[in-house]
Amino acid sequence: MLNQWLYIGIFVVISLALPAVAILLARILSPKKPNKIKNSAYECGMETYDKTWVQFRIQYYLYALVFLIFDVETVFLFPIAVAYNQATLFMVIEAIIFISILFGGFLYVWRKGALSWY
Amino acid sequence: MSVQQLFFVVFALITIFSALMVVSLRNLLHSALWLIMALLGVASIFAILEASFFAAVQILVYIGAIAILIIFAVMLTHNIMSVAETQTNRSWGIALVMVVIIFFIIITQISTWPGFNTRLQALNIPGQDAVLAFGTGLVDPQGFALPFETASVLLLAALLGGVFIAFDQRREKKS
Amino acid sequence: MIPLSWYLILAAILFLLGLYGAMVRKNSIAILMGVELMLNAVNINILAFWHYHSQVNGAIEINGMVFAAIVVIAAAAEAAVALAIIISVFRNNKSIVAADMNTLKG
Amino acid sequence: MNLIDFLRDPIIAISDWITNLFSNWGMATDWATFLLYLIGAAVLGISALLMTLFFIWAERKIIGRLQDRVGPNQIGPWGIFQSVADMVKIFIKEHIIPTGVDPIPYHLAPIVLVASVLMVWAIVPFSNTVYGSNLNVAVIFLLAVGGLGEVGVMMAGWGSNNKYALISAFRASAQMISYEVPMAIILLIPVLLSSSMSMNDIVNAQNIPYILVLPFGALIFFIASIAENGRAPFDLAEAESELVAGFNIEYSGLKFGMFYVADFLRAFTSALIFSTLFLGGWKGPGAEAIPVLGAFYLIAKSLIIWFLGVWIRGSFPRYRIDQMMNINWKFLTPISLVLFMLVILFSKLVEPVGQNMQYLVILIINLGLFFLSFRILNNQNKKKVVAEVGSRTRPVAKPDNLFSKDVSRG
Repeated sequence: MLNQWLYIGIFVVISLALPAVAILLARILSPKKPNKIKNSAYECGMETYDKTWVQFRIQYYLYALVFLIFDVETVFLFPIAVAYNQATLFMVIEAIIFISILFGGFLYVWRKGALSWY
Repeated sequence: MSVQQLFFVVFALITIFSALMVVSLRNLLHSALWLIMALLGVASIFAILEASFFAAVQILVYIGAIAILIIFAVMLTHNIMSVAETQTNRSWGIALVMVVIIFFIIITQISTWPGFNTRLQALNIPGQDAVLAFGTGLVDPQGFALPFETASVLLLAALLGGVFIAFDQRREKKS
Repeated sequence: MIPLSWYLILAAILFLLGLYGAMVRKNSIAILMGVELMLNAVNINILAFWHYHSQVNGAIEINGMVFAAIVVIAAAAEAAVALAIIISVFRNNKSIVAADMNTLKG
Repeated sequence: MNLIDFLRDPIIAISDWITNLFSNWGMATDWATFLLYLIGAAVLGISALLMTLFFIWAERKIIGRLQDRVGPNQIGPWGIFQSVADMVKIFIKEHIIPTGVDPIPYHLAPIVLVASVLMVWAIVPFSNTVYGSNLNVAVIFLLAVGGLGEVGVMMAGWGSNNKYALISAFRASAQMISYEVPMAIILLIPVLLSSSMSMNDIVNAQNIPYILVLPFGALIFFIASIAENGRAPFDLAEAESELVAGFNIEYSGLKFGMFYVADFLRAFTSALIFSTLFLGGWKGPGAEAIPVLGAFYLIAKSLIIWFLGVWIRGSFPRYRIDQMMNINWKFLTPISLVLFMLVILFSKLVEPVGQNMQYLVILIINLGLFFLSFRILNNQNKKKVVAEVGSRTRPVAKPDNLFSKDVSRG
């Protein structure tokens, strides 16, 4: 198993290194003539107004929250899916109960309107 | 030092350094990015431990979901604490001393345990065996069926509580 | 061929770094990050002992894996609710400094 | 070794030859394996990046034809060297770094984004002998790598010091995380059918391609993967009229090129994953005996899926962000959860009858759910009142219709 992870590790390093090397090469090859106008932020053709790191609506957070809960749920369904062929009907029903408890929560959140984008 | 030990040391150093940056940087978003790095380091430690499933879960849940949630929260609440302001409270010196003392207490205590220096051999778990055993254990009525269902209730409570707290209907209606 | 002690020491260092962060930081999101680090340290410990027990018993130990799974689930639930509370407090108080959250009035 | 053997499986032949070479030099086996992995990974990564040139050209050509244009046609026959020329141009362009960027996230973002796409190639089996890594949790790894992409997008948005980039990054990552949910739920079904999370085992278990067993699941997965890639009709993040250009607005030179590469490579990568999971991967007549044929089958299947994606990109209008979120959270997610629950329940009930019966039951559930869900959608659409814009005689575009057939009715 470790060999498989070793390959993954090597691949991660390679896939980070390839674009990094390409960008570095291009950085060396390309001309560097910065000036003040060129380096200004590209917004509406005007000076950037106020703080850039503006605040955001709560909706993004709500989606991320629901996503987090369902992500965790799905991750722990994967081992059960692997064990599915050896499971009895009772175990399958347990898995269904596990999903439907969260599905109930999902329906509540839906009814409450937290999933709608106003 | 064998190759495996070398890998372990490298990843452990990455993890510890990133954790240090997480607790010491002033810019919160940089802290969050270093947190991602620390979590990746922990994931590779899990891979060395042959807990493949948890290495993948670490990346998926912690980096893909929790870290993203933290970044979202940082951006939702930004512009409050300026970077120039100090980010630690006055008692950081006491905390540091306490942490160092606790570290030595822990190490001296657990090093008395005879299994402390056991060398972990490769388990050589073939294919899906570990995941299969885990999956069966989770839904097995003799195993961990009840904790598993309870975990689902915990997640449900977190979902409802989180949405209920964060979702302000009055304000949403007004806008 | 890595000694168990290395994992335990790593976990202890990580845990205490997280503890330090949780104790001294003013910003409550930073405190939460410290807590996440502590939970990760716990998971390293649990999985190291899982490996140790599987090696000693010669069979795959399920208990350790379930423990680690519950820790991940708890971490997810904790992060979700904690951040929701922080955002809610921020909207009412315009502050997420932990020391300022000294009133229970909404 | 003779020529026929070499042609049947060139990759393994070459890797054997390299291994022999290393052992002749007196290298330890560990280091030889390590170097072999390194060479393999580098070759795979570089060829994937170079293939992008072809995909950029082909996509421009196809989109051009779909929109009644010629597309690139100047450089080389059919303009085939256009993207090479573009690459050379973008390589020697100036890197403009705007004032006020946050340097570490800004410079790291394109690298992380390209890496998150490339990493998927590590787990794809190309034939029954040639595969990167036979990871036993490959399916979760696949989803996890998607999460790294979100981190890259957020870094680009934050680092750029630009409001539009940040808004776009928020939209893009909200979209990516949302569509990961139905994707993950649908991925559970191939895993339980083959009772393994390794890509090799999933391909080996597909005696009939899984798309024939779960057509509706495959459709949901396809829609979710288009949205996850952020391509039209879900390209909200780069809606030019609203957000100037997307989260890559402040990038120039090859850094911008890397965003471009990630975008186009991801389209093919997700087609590759789709054909591995649902179309049988390298499987096909004679692929077991002649492994090189398997790689050709895989590429051909992926090209068909990729072409479908390009076709959709060329012909659909863009959704609004609320529609996009509604499609995911109010249609795809609940329907895929229901699909999964029905599948595990009923296929367990008929398990004693045999595997073919299981497949049949799953197919019936899929088709039933497909028609049922579209019935419900159509009924909802009929109830909806849409304000009339424009004159009565002309057909009116109804923005709220997901799957409308009749555009003329007000």
